[in-house]
Formats: sequence, structure tokens, C-alpha cells
Amino acid sequence: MGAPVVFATATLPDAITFALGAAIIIIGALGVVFMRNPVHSALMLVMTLFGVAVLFVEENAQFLAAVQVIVYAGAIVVLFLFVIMLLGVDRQEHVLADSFKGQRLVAFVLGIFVLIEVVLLGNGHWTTGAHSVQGGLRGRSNVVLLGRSIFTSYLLPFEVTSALLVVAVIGAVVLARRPGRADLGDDDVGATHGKDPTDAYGESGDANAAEKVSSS
Amino acid sequence: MSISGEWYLVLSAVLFTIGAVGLLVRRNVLVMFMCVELMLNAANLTFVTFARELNDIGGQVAVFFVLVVAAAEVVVGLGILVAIFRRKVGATADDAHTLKG
Amino acid sequence: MIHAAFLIPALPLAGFAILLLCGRRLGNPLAGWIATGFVGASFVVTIIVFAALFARSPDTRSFTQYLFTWFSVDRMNVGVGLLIDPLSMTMAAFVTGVSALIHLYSIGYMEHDERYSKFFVYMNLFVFAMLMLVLANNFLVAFFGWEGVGVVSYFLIAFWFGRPAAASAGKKAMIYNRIGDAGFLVALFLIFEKTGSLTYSVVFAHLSSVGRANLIAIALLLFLGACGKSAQIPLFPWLADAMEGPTPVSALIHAATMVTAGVYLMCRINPILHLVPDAAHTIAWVGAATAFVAATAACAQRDIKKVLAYSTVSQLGFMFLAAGCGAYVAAIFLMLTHAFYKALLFLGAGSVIHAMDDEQDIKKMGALRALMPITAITCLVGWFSIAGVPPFSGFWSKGDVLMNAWSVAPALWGIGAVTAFLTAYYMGRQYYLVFLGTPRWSSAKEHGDVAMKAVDHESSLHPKDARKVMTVPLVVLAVLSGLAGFLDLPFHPDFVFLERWLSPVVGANLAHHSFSLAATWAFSLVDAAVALVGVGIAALVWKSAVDRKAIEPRFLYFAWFVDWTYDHAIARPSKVLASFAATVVEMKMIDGAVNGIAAAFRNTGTKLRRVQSGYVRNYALGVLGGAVLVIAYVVFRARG
Amino acid sequence: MHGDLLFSVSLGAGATKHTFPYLTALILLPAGAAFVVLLLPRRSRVAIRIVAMAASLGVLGIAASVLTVFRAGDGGYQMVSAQPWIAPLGVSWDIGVDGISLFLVVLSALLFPITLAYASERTNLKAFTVWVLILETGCLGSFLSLDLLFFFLFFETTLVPVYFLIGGWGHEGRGYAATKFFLYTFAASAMMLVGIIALVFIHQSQTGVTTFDIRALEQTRLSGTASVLLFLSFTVAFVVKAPVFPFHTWSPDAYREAPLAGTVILASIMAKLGTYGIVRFDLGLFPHAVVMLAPLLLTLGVIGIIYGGIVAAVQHDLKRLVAYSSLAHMGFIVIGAFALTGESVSGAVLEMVNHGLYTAALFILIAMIYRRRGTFSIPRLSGLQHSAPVMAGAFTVVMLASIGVPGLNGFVGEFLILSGTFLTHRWWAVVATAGVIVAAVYLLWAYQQVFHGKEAPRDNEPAFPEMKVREGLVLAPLIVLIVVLGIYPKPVLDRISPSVDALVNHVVAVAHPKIPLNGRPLHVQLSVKEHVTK
Repeated sequence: MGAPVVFATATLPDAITFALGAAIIIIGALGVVFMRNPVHSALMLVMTLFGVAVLFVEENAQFLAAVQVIVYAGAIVVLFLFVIMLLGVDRQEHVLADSFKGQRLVAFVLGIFVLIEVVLLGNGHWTTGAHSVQGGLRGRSNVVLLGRSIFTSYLLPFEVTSALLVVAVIGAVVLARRPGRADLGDDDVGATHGKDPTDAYGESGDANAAEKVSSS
Repeated sequence: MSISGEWYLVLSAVLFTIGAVGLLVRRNVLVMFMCVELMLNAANLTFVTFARELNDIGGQVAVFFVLVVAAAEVVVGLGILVAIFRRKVGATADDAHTLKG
Repeated sequence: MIHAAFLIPALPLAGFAILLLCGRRLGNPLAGWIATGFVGASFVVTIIVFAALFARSPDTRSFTQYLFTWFSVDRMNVGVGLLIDPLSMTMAAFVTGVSALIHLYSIGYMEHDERYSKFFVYMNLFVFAMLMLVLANNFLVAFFGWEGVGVVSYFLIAFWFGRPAAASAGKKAMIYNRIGDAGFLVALFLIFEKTGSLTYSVVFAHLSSVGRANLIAIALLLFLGACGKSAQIPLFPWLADAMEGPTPVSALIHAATMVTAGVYLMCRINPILHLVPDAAHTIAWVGAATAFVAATAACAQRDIKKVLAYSTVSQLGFMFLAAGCGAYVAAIFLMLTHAFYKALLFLGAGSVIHAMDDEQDIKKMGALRALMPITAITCLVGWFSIAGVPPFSGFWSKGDVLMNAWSVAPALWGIGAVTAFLTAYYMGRQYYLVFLGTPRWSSAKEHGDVAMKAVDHESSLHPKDARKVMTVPLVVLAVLSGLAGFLDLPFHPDFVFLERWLSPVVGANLAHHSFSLAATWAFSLVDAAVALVGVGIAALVWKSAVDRKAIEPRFLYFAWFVDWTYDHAIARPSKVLASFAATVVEMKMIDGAVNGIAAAFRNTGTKLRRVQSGYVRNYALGVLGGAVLVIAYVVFRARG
Repeated sequence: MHGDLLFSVSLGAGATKHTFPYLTALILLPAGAAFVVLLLPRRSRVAIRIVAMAASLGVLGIAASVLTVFRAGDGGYQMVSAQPWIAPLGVSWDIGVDGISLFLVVLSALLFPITLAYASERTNLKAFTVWVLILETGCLGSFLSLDLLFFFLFFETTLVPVYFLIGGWGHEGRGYAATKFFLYTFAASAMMLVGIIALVFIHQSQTGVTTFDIRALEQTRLSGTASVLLFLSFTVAFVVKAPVFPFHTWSPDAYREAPLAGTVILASIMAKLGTYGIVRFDLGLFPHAVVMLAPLLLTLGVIGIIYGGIVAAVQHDLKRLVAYSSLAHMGFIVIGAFALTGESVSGAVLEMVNHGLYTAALFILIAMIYRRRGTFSIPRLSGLQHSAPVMAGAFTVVMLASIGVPGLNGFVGEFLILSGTFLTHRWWAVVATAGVIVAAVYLLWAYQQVFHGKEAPRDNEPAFPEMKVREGLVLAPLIVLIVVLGIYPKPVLDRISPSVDALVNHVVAVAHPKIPLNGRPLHVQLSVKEHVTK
């Protein structure tokens, strides 16, 4: 199943749309990875997300495309930018200089492997033979179909997801809260760092420990 | 007729790989987060592609959930980041290694 | 009356219990008198039982008083019972008798000791254990007594435990005894395996099925036990050190009673020895060798008690010589007479030591005869007895042994005769140095050894005979030493009272020498001559030995360097080995292996820990690597 | 099979129900008391002590009534109470007592109040008491469980309290000793868990019944290899616990560093968990392997006897010395168990009790010295008999018992072991007898150093105080038992022996099924069988 054949079966506008979308996505993705300034990376991320949205439309998922733009490109990336500004971590970074020896090389090699493997998978025999249980994509508008599916068969996951969102919001509030002075002292994550790792036979069972265990 | 599904899958594979490699090579936590988003998008693209190929709306529903989870993840993840980096000077992922064995 | 037999050991045990609980409150001298009373009562009971046994016909002179079952597991059924027969009663009679006398003597001898009552606690316990040993009806109860006397001997040797020498000597005695006991135990196992019992009567009834090699093993292993207890080659060095104990202890335990337990054991197992003459002859030869070696060592000792100690070893050698030759009556006869004269000599020595304010070196004595007439005369009797001067008891008993030795092998007789000569000589040397000659003690005292007890009249020493409680036993023992020989006279079958009395026990296995009356006379004359020559030479050499240089060879003074050899060949290498085991094998190898395993885990952990770098990106790399592998598996293996 | 018949008959007789659940009460009483102590405030030391003493004395009382209710001459389990617990897995609360476990239970019940009475821990008395009481439950439960899973549970339960007793109240090197003890014994008993599960599955595949009941599992038919492997998995746990050479190196450290209560319980009771396990489980469950591997274990036992004695002879620390002497005594018990004669196994069981008594007494005496002089070091002590003759006398009696002097309890067990072993394994017994000599060497040496010689008081140190009345009362029961069991051990052996005979017959019947047990002495049967199998 060669590539020209594939293209041949498609209409020209479709092919051009796909090619453009793919180009935008890849350029954007590479930009995210290789831009030194995080702000630039965020902007390149927006570009990729738009490209993906285009392909969503091309694949008849108009609602998702809209959500992609609104939630991802709109909300999430803005959040990223806020955090960057807030923390002032927009220092430039030498992308090609890494502190770990071999990390970068191994990462690229593994990336190539992943690419090859996923492509092999994608070109393989990928249907399980199971028939659609949720109904096809055609017949009704995409939004109707998607809405019916979510609010019928996927109702419970949907509700759980909303709970997840609430939890996430609460979590974010708690995490972002500036701690009071009293809390500062005892949950310093660096406190245990200085313990001598060779002291495996330390005085592990002193009287206090025993007392704690027994009286708890 | 639109483009065959294989092309989308190959594209999402490339996108996933770029995201994965980016995660590994960047030290800036925010950029690493963005790379995670790239990988999620690759997955989303795959879902949508399979939804079309297999003519099943379930794939798009999955994307919907992924979007929500991604949003939640970013919210919490960034919250954690803010909490950590409020105390530490460094801004990279390598500065936080207190779980070193 | 014979049923009162259980009182024989029970009375000293009761004395022990009473003194243990309230001995200190009873105090000095009441505790001593109570102890003596209980032993004396035991002696009386023994005589009564003895008489009751004597009243029976010779065939029925064996009676077992069964007390209780010690333990019973499967075939191993051990009861505590007392065997009342001529042999055990003979032993019991002389043990209780001599013990009573020595207890009496101790009342005086120990009167200044702080732990007065403790001494009698031990002494009563000893008498109990010794009586259990001789009265037991089976091997294991005998072993109980055997070990019991060993333990009490340990206590009493180390009685003055403040002195390191005494403490060490006690320990040494115990350990030598334990070596012999190990042999004893293995013999018991073998007996039990082959006969299924440990009771004398059952064992002796089943000897035919035991097998010759096993019998030899049993006999020699029991003899090993006897060697330990009775200080025979190779286990004799402890007895000389045991003289660190109080002198009554030396008299009672290390001369008269405990050390003869081995001989008693050999007589008790006469049915076994009778079946394996080779083993018996081995015993005879070891006995003869011990007698000779110890006698030579006795010739060179300076300590009054060590002379007697080696003399005891030598005399015990004679007894084993007799037992090994099958002359059990002679062995018992010598044991009896030896108990009398050696106890006498020890008690005499004790009196001298007391009078000399704890001086024990015979070279620093002399001329005590005039000052201590009773002691001197009784000791003279003792000397003549042990030397074998007719008609004192030693002459008869030793003559009996020598005649029997001749009938087995003239060489044994030769060794015995030489030893008899040496015996007469060294005892003469001691007598001359202590009681005759010129006094050497006043000058000696000035730069003499440091005495253990505080000496309150340092400069003036006035040796004199001791109190009545101490001299009465001496006199009684002297009389017995003088007359005991008439128990068994060789000249006519009617005169062998002891042999007839003991014959129900040993008679069937007794080696009967067939000497004519003339030969018997000849032997007797030779013996008498040997004794008199020994006495004469002693007189010649030591009569005027005022300032004579020491003529005793170091080799003999150190008892053929046996102790030294053991120390260098066994004790020191053992110590090195033990240190090696404790430091190298234990710490480095076994514990090292254990800690090595722990260290291996720790090192592995230390190395593996680096994997946990704490860097998110490293972990992510790992995750990706894992994902690659998983997908690879899916792609290449699980697609089809 | 005669053995089976005998076994089932005795089992039937032993299954009689008693109205009062003595054994369950034995196990649960200390645990309940531990719970009560937990509820008490930390400061109320008196109340804590009273509750602990009352509970342990209560246990002693129940144990005493068990002793009276126990029928001598019956080799089966008595006072069995079985309640299903996890029915699908066949786990049940199945406890019972026979001659083998009876006196170990009584010994435990006796030693706990004694150690509690003499323990002088001041810091964290509450926690200390709780641990000791939990330990008592663990020990009693191990001896009484007839269900393998419960046995394992209790067996492991004992580890934790001891770990904290050593680590919390021990001497200088406690951290190392506690960790070593815990890891060593824990790793070993993990093997046993694997073995237990494997055995249960094998039994299930044969009969279709899932059960942890040892009486049922004893009937499992095992192939030679399976038997050996399972035997080894169990035995590793037991030989480490006992300990047996060369798995002993945790014990000198643990005995040395543990506080008095820990040392006494470790040496006197927990060591017996190992030897009890050997007798009960190794012999009962794996007769083939026992017969096959007996020479190996006998050799280890004999090496332990000699080696323990030799190493003890050069120790300068009283507690370590006794630890090595324990190693030697464990060697005796092991050879007794594996010699497989009625005499030797009975002797081994008796020796477990005896060793518990005199070792406990020795350690208590050593603790008395330590309280007065603050040291365990032999060279630093001298001449104590001058000022403490009563203590010296008590030490002497206990020491002589340990040496194995007849008339005291140590002798009977050793004699039975050696004479029984001599019947089947002559040369091992002969070499082991030499251990009798070595035992005398090191103990007498130590006694001479500590009690004999001149008393050398150091500066600012008062004269060595004599034993106090309270100390005497603590020690008196032990000494009385040492003497009584030496002179009249018959009642004890009469109760041990039937159970041991049933066990030994079971082993012989399974290992050599073709030969009838026609009343011939066991060693004859064994030797005949060896000829036949060859």
C-alpha cells in the first residue's frame, strides 16, 4: 500500500488540507521542543493545536475541533503563559546542552525506535474485528451524535470527569495557597536529604520508636 | 474521499515521538508539560482517526475525556509547580530531585 | 535389719541438708559434731547391716533394696536401688568408718576456718555420694555417685578458693575426671546397647551375648573412667595438685575413699574382666607402670602432702595391678589397708602442718618426734605399714598383690617389687626429714614462704601434738593400720577371712595362684627383705641429711614432666585452636559469611540506588525505554 | 500400616473435649493483658506491673491445671479445640497439647512471670510489658498450634517483640544485634512459609482437601525429592531459630545485647521453638527426608557441641559464653531428635525443658552480677564468692546442671540423648560425649575467674552485695526444678515418652513401610531396615 496510491484515492483539496495541517503540526511540535524561550514554545504549541484542530475538521469531528481551539489553545496555553509570567521562569535554556550524559542521545535513539514501532503498528492489521457499539459517525450532525453518546452510554464517566475537574480545581487552590509561617518549618522537602545512606544498621529500634508503635 | 487513515496515524506517530523526545531533552518543566500536551494530542488524533476509520463515535468521546483530563492535569500540575518553585530558585525539572535514592 | 540399708546413704544426706540450711547458725564446733554424728550413725547402721548380711548363708549374701525409679523411657529403665553384698558392704564399712574418723579429726583441724560449717556440708555430701557409688545396684546410679564425689572433690580442693592455685587445682581435677567420665559414659552406652540394661545383675547375666570385642571395649572404657578417678596413667597429674585442698580432704577423698572408686569399679565388673583377660592384663600393666612412675616421683617431692599424693597414685597402681591380675580380693585388701595407713599418714601430715603453722616443705621441718610424740609414733606405724614391714598391714596386702602379679607375669612382680622398695625408701625419707634429724624450721621461717593465713606469732613456733579430737583418729587409724593385715593371711585357707567373705561377689572370677606353702613363705621373706632394705637405705641416706644438697632429680620432682608435656602438647595447642575457632572461624568465616551476605545486599542496594536519580527526565527515559520494549514485543511477537 | 493405626487410635482418644478451653485461655490471656496494659496510662507503673504479673501468673496457673488434667500414658493430642477460621483455605483455630509440647508450655508459663518479676526496666515500662506479653502469646501459640498456618503466624509473631526488646532496652550493640536477629530468623522462616504452602497444595492434590492440620498433613505421601525439599525449607527455619551450627552467629549477639527478659526468653523458650519444630514438624511431616538426611543434621549437631564448647572456652563475656554453651546444648537436642530412637527423642524433649531451666537461671544470675558490677566481662570480675557465697552456690548448682552432672537435670536429658543416639549412630554419640569434657572446661574456667580468687574491689565501689531475698525468690523455683528434675524426672518422662514413641513409630512406619513393627527394639528395626533397603 504505497503512499501514491493513498493520495490517489483522495481528492486534491483533502490532500492539500492534510499536507498543510501536517506541516503546521510538525513545525509547531518541533518548535515547542527546540525553542529556547518557554514563551515561544507556548506559542508554537498553539500552532500545533490549531493544526490538530484543522485535521479534526478534516476528519469530520467538528465539535472536537472547536473544543480543541477553545479549551486547549485558549484556556490551557493561556494558563501556561500565566505560570511562565508568574514564576518568571522564562529564562532561556540551551536546548542542546544537557546535564545528563547520554540522556539526549538515548532520547533521540529511543524516539526513533518509537517512531518506527508506532508506524509499524499503524500500518499493521489494526482492527480487532469488533463492531461499533456506539453507532456510526454519519446520519446526524457530529454534535448530536457526540452529545447523545456522552449523555447516554458514557454518562457515568462524564459525571466522574466533572468530579475530577472539581477536585483538580480544589487541588490547584490548595497548592497555590501561600503557606502560613507555621507550616513552613516541618514540611521542607529537603530536610531528609542529609541522612547518611550508609547507616543501614543504625539505631533503628530505640525506645522511643518502640513506645510509639506500642501506644498507637 | 479524504486521506487514508494510515497517513493520520503516521502523523500522530511523528507528533508523539517529537513530544516524547522533547519531554526527555528539555529541562524546563513548563516546556516538558507542553511536550506532554503534544503527546496527548497525538493520541487524540489517533482516536479521531480510528473513529472515522471504524465508523464509531466512541473514539471522539474518548478524545472528549482526554481533553478534560488534560485540562485537570495541567491545572494540578501547574499548581504543584507553583508550589515547588515558590521555594526553590531553580526552574528546571532537574532541580527537583529530592527523591534521589 | 538389712532393710535399714537405705539409711546408710540417707544419714549423711540428711546431715548435708541440715548443715546446708542452718550450718552457719549451728556454728563452730556444733556443725562439725553434727556432721560427724551423722556419718558416725551411718557407720553404725553399716555395721548393723553388715552383721545382718554376715548372718546369712554365703549363697544368699546379696540383697537389693529398691528405692524408686529414676527414669524409664522405652528400654532405658533405671531404678535407684542399693545392692547389699559383701563387696559393697566392705566398701561401705570402711568408707563410713574412715569418714567418721576424718570428720572427727576435721573438727579440730578446721576450727579456725571462717567457712567451718561449709566444710562439713561438703564432707557430708561427699560421704553420701561415695556411699551411693559403692552401694548402687546399677551402673548409672554408680555413675551418679562417681560424678558426685568428683564434684565434691572439686569443691573441697578449691575450698580455699581465694588461692589461685587451689581454684586451678579444683578445676584441673574436675576436668581430668571428666575425661575419664566420657569413657565411662561411652562404656555405659555400649553396655546398654548390648544388654538392654544397666543393672549389674542383668548386665552380668547377659555377657555371653555381648561379643568379645565389645567386652574389651567396655572393660577398657570403664578403665579409662577409673584412670580419671583413680589417677592412673595417663590421667594422674591432677592428684598432686589436689593437695591444695585441706588436709582432711586429702586424707578422705584423695587417699582413702574417692580415688579407690576406680578399683572398686574394676572389682565390681569382675565378670567382664574375667571374660577378656587381655583387657585385664592391660589394666595390670598400666597399674604397674603407674605404681612405678608415681613412686619415683614421690622420692623427689619436697611438699609433705605431695609425697603422700604420689604415694597414693603409686598404691592405687598396685591395686589396679591386682585387679588386672584377677586378684580382686588382693585389690580390696590393699584398698582397705591403704585407706587406714594413708589416711593415718595424711592426718599425721595435717597435724604436722598445723603444728608448723602451714609449712609444708619437709626440708624445713625435722626433729619433731620429741615435740609431737603421738603424731610421730602413729606416723611411724603408717610408714612401716606402707613400706610393707612385717607384721604391719601393708606387708600382707602388698604381698598378696605381688604374688598374684607373679602368677600372671614375673615382670609385673619385678616392677611391683622395685616399687615396693621405692615406697619404703621415700616414706623413710619423709619420716626422717620430718620427725628425725635436726630442726630446720626456726631459721627457715624467717625467709620462708608466705603463709596463707595470718601468722600472729611470727617468730616463735612451738610445734606440739594437737587436740584430742585430732589425735584420737590418729591412734585409731594406727591401730587399724597395724592390725588390718590379719584380715587375710596367706598361709592357710582358714585364715583368708576376706577372701571367703568376698567370694560370693568375686570368688568365681578370682585368679587362683597355686603356690605351695614354701613358695608363699619365700615370697613373704622377699617382700620383707625388700621393705627392710628400703627402710635401711632411707635411714642411711637421710639420717644425717642436715645440710645435704638436694639430690632429687628435677625430672622426678616434676613427675616425669607429664604435666608439662600435657600443657605443651594438649592444653596450649587447644587454647590456640580455640582462639583460632573463635576469632577466625567464628568471626571471619561463619559470621563473615552472614555479614557478607548482608553486605552483598547492601552493596547491591548502594549500586542500584543510583538508578533512582530523582530526575524526572531519567525516569521518563526509563518509561520510554520500557514502552519501546513493550511495543516491540507487540509488533514482532503478538501481531499474528 | 501399624503406625497409622496407632496414630489414629491415639488421636481418637485425645480428641476428648474439655469443658474449660484451657489452651485457648493460655494463648489469649497474655494478649488480652497486653491490650489492657495498652489502655493504662504510661505513668501508672504499679498498675502495669500488677496487670502483667497477674496475667503471667494466671497463665502459670492455667498451665499447672493443664498439667494436672493431662493424662499420662496417652501419646495423642489432648484438650484439642478446633474452630474453623478461614474455611475455604482449611485454616482453623486448632490447638492441642501432647507430651512433646506439654512441658515446653509449662516452661514458658513459668519463665515469663520469673523474667517479669526480675526485669528492672524503668524506661517505657508500658511498652516493655506489652511486648513481653505479646511474646508470651506468640510462644505459647507456637507450641500449641496444630494448624500449620497458625503455627507459622505465632512463630513469626515472636520475632517482632524480641526485635523491639533488644532494640529498645538492650545493651550497647543493640541496633546491630536486633537487626541481625530479625533479618536472619525472618529470612529463614520465610522459607518455611513456602514449604507450608507447597505441602498443603501437595496434600490437596492427593486428597482434594485443603487443610493446614498437621495430623492430616502427616498422612501426605511425598516423593523423595519433594520430601527432602520441603524438609529443608522447614528445617532452615528451625535450625536458625534453635540455633544449630553453622546458623548460630546471630545468637551470641542477640543474647549478649538483649535485656534480661529478652535473653532469657530467647535462649530458654524461643530456641525451643526451633527444636520443637524439628521434633514436631520435621519428624512428623517428612519421615523419608529425616531418615535420609539424619547423618547431615547429626553431624551439624555434633560439630555444634564441640565447636560451641571450644568457642565458649575463649569468650570473655559471660553472656556470650552462655550463648555458645547454648549452641552446644542445642547440638545435643538436634542429635537426639535425628537419632530417631525413643530414648534419644524423649531425651531431646526433656533436654529442651532442662536447658530452658538452667539457661534461664544462668542468665538471671549473670544479670544479678551485672546489676552489681555493671559488666559481663569475665576478666573484670573476681572472687565474688567471698562476699556472695549464696549466689556462688546458686551459680554452682546451675553450672553443674549445665555441665551435666548426674543428680541435676542436665544429665538425664543428655544421657538419654547420647545413649539413644549410640544405638543408631554410634560414632556421632561417641564424639558428642567428648562435648561433656569441653562443657566442663569452659564453665569451670568462667566460674573460677568470676567467683574464685581474690576479690578485687575497684575504687569507689562497695563490696559485692549478696543475693537479696527477692532475687532468691525469683531463682528458687528454677533451682528447685533443676534439682527435682535431676533426681526424679520420671513423671515428666512418663508424659513425654508415649507421644515420642508414637512419633518415632510414625517415622519408621512411613520411612520403612515394608517392615512390621513386631515389638523388636527400634534400633534393631532401623538397622534391619537399612540392610533391606541396601
